[in-house]
Amino acid sequence: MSEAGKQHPRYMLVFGGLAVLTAIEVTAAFMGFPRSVTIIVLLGLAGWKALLVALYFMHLKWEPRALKVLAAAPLLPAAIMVVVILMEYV
Amino acid sequence: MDWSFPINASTQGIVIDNLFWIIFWMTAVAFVIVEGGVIWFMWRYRSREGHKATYTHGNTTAEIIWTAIPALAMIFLGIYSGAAWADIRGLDSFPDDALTISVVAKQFEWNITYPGADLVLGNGDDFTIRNRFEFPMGEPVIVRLESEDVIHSFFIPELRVKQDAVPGMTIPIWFEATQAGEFQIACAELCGLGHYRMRARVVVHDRASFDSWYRDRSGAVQTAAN
Amino acid sequence: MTSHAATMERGRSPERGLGVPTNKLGMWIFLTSEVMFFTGIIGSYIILRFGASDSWAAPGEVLNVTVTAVNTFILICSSVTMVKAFAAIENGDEKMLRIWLLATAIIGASFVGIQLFEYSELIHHGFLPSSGLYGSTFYSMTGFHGFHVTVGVLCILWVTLKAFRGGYTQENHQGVEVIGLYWHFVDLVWIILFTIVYLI
Amino acid sequence: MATITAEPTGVAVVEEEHPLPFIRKYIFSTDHKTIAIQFLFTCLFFLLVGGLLAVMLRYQLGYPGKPMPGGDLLPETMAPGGIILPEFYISLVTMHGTFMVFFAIMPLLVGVYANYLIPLQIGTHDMAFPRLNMWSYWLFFVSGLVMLSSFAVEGGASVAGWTQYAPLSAMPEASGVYAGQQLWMISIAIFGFSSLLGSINYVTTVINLRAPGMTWFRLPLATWSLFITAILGLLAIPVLTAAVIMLLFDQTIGTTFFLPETGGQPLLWQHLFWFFGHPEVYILILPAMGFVSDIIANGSRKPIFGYHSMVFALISIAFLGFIVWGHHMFQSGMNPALAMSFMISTLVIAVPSAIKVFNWMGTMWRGSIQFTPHMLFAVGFVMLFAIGGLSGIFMASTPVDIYIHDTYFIVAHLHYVLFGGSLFAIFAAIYYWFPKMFGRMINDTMGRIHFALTFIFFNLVFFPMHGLGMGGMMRRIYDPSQYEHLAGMQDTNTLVSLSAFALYASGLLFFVMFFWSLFRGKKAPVNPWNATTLEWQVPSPPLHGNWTEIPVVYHGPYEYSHPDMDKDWLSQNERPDVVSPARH
Ligand code: HEA
Ligand code: HEA
Ligand code: CUA
Ligand SMILES: [Cu+2]
Repeated sequence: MSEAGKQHPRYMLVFGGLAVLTAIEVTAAFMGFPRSVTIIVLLGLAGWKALLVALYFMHLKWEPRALKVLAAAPLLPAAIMVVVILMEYV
Repeated sequence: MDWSFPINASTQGIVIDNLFWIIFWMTAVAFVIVEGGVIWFMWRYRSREGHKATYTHGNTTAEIIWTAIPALAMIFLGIYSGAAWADIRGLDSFPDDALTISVVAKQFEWNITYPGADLVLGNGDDFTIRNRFEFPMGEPVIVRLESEDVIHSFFIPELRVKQDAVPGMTIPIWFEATQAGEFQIACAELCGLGHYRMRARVVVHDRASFDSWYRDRSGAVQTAAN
Repeated sequence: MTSHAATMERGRSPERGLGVPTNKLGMWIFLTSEVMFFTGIIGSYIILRFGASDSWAAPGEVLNVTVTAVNTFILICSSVTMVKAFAAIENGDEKMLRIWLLATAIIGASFVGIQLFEYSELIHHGFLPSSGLYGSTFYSMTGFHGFHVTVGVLCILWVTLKAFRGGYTQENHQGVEVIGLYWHFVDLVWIILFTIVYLI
Repeated sequence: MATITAEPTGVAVVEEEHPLPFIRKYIFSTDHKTIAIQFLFTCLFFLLVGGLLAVMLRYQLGYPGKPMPGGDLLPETMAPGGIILPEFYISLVTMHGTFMVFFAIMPLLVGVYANYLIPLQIGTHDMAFPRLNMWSYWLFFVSGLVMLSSFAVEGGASVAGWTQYAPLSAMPEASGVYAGQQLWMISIAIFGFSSLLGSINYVTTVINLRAPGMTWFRLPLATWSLFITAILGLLAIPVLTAAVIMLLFDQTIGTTFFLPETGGQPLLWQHLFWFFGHPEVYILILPAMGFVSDIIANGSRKPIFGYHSMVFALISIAFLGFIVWGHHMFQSGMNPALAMSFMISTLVIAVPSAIKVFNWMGTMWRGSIQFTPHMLFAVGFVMLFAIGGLSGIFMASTPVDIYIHDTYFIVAHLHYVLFGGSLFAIFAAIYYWFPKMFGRMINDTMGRIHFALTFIFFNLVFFPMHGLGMGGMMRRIYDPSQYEHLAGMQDTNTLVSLSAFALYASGLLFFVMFFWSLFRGKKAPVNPWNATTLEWQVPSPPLHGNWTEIPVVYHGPYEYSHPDMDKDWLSQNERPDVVSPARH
């Protein structure tokens, strides 16, 4: 990672992407779509943004596979916790 | 010293006790194998002069066997218990036209509300008795549990009934007594310093004596209302 | 910590472990734990909201979305400056490292400032942590996030100080990378929070 | 043939031997061994405290309403005239559970032995982050003090049970305890942070700092289990921290997460607590299983039976631990359909547990078993954990749990797994690693006596509790004589109490023996038990930095009684050209 003149990812491009996605989100929230559509669209966009940050800013894209797995691992128990508790309501 | 269940006086109690003893015998086998095995090995393979342990890293067949047998036992138990649970607590296990009684717990008492003469809760002719719960045997009874303050638990040992009463929720349970008699409601969930004495009288009547008791009570309410 | 761990690092062949430097690995492991912490809080919000009997205030009804959208943008900017700082030191540019770090700290601090301003407005309008589930969850989620940002700003200031003393070089700049990971994670959490708290 | 043939290429310790000032060496030390020993003494102290609370609560149950000998030393608000008050009784139960789980057993397993063993067993100088490690201890110490101090505040200590069910825990007006409740939460939040720092250290260290040749499948099971435990801690404890803070907010700044009047949900607390709580109980048992694996292999002079399946069993128990929490909530008003799925997942855990138990037995089979105290405690662990685990099956079955939930059957279960399981393993570990930690031996005969007394009285205390539970005796009740169905049980309760006093006395015997050995014990050799793992290759006690040269590992961890060798053990770093073991 430390050779001189290393090629860096196009951070500004990612930045632009994040800004645009945020703008889309704010607009979409008030477009008056059906609620379920709004929720799915917004969650999708937020997930996309989160992924951009993780992959590019946190360099996960260039990390060894094991670290990717490690970083993603807590999502499983996290999802289990929320989804299972939500099943109280079905 | 009294190390067993109190008498059983409900239909679900039969299922529960049965299941308990099934598990008892299953685990008893495992118990004997483990405890007996360990003690036997301790004796049989105690270190002795000029004797060396066998060098082995394991045995796949043996491991498969002792993985598979407990797995099968657990599958059996899961299916059996699941069915019993569905019969006791499943949503469609509730009888349609059972006597429905409301039980409201609060620190440290049980308030039992009966539906009055029209047998419908919430119609003005309900009457409430503190710390006394009477109902007929031989037919299912539905209890709607609520709590006013903290969590309590509605426990009648002889009927094998236990359900927490949670503030903010109404939790229905049903049961059917098979024996008349006097029992106690015990609070089984820590609810404060009076938790240990939060008890109430339970009277299970036969049909006739319940009817007359109930008529007296709801009659009294009606007279009072008029 | 850095120097001590670096001593231990020597003589290690890369095939052991994940091939990731110890400090960085430690930070990632810490972050997995943070994921669960935030899941505890955000998950509670989701569950409470799902189970709430009366309807939740619509987006924009109580909270000011415009200000927060700007604030979101600000936080994203600070992530960019952070990553720029890292890129700078990877190329051996210590001067730009300092500038970008300082920028990150300042932008991060202004995020906290705006959030505090938002709080004071809300409190002024009578919207408090004790204002039902909405108040409870709102203040807990954003409060804990704000706390994390504040800690982040302090750490970045510390790293900046070290940078001004020439503490980082092209060969050795794990500190910048590690604090950067934390900072981006906090940004990531905000991205989620902004969407589910303000927009949904 | 061994797979590694490389020359030893360790690093020399880069340690300028200038003496550290006292305060850096013994108090704010960053040496993992010193920290482990600090944890050890602190935790044993909390164990004594937790035990004393148990003795007091057992007095009330054994002799309801009678003045407790020495009870008049307690303030009026706890026990006027020596008679324990109901509210003090619940405090005793709560704090007994809290101290035992959070401040005795868990840090004994993790704080002490993860710290002590990991760097030694994987062959490195210290933890990855020694400074964080020091912080972990001191935060633990502070949280313990905060918890202890709650006895002294007005209103007394927490009364909501170690599970702190809301809304009782969130409503001082219902519990009568204000400051005590808040201190409980503050203490646990600090505790959570402390154990987070520890876990980060353990996980990073095991992943990155293993010695050359120390592949994943050459790790001793003790280290494996501590590693898995640390991962559990990493993922489960933050949820408790979050929940505890929300509960604290409910009391202090007026939020209503768990208060139903404004839509909060009491059951949410239970879900969050048990989402942490069940992984927590595996945090309390997995390291115990690891120690016992090391010790049984050593005491039987045999390689562990089925090393790989032992590892996979650990991993699957840990994973399953995250999807069974609902079994504590079968009667809580949870959706009955959800209860059904929790029952299934709970039953599944019996399978990997069975693998472990039978593999320990397989290890003893055709071994050459030594009756050292640590081996006795390890075997005692297997016997008692099996009982506790089997009683778990009763409760896992939802219909049976209707009856036995919140009765002494549960209390019996939890003590069989926590005392018979975890604490027996801790005793085994103390006996086994004492020579290494302190450079002194414990007298074997004394150890055997301690084992015999503990084993007998333990069973006398806790086995009858199954009967009490079947009889319907509820938990956390101050005076069982209030109930008709419990009237016949006073004899049993008295027997249990008397045995509990004797059990505590056996603990005190251990206390005496421990300190006696610390100062008067025989000097310990480097490897008193002829063990194979790396920690036995350094002096007893090891020097600062552990190794002058990082060892190179050639074998699996349990090469005992190899047929081609005269001595019956082959240490992990012995050169392969000396002998050629068949596998690993
Ligand atoms: C070290 C701690 C520990 C461990 C390891 C366990 C292990 C298990 N526990 Fe336990 N449990 C507690 C600590 C622990 N528990 C505590 C503290 C509580 C009370 C909390 C409170 O409310 O205060 C509790 C409560 C508790 C409950 C809730 C009861 C209630 O409140 O109503 C349940 C219900 O399912 C349960 C189940 C189990 C099961 C199925 C296992 C399994 O993992 C056990 C598996 C092991 C075996 C099965 C034995 C070995 C196997 C064999 C010998 C093979 C043959 C076996 C068969 C064929 C069956 N436990
Ligand atoms: C690991 C955990 C652990 C341990 C070891 C114990 C040990 C004991 N426990 Fe307890 N217990 C719990 C965990 C534990 N317990 C939990 C979690 C609960 C539930 C709490 C709740 O409901 O909220 C509980 C509840 C509980 C109850 C139920 C109370 C009620 O519901 O009303 C009872 C009643 O008899 C009891 C009794 C005892 C007794 C007599 C001991 C005895 O075995 C104690 C014997 C004493 C010792 C083991 C200490 C000896 C000291 C040393 C060895 C130290 C040596 C020191 C040096 C060398 C420096 N415990
Ligand atoms: Cu009501 Cu306990
Ligand atoms: Cu559990």
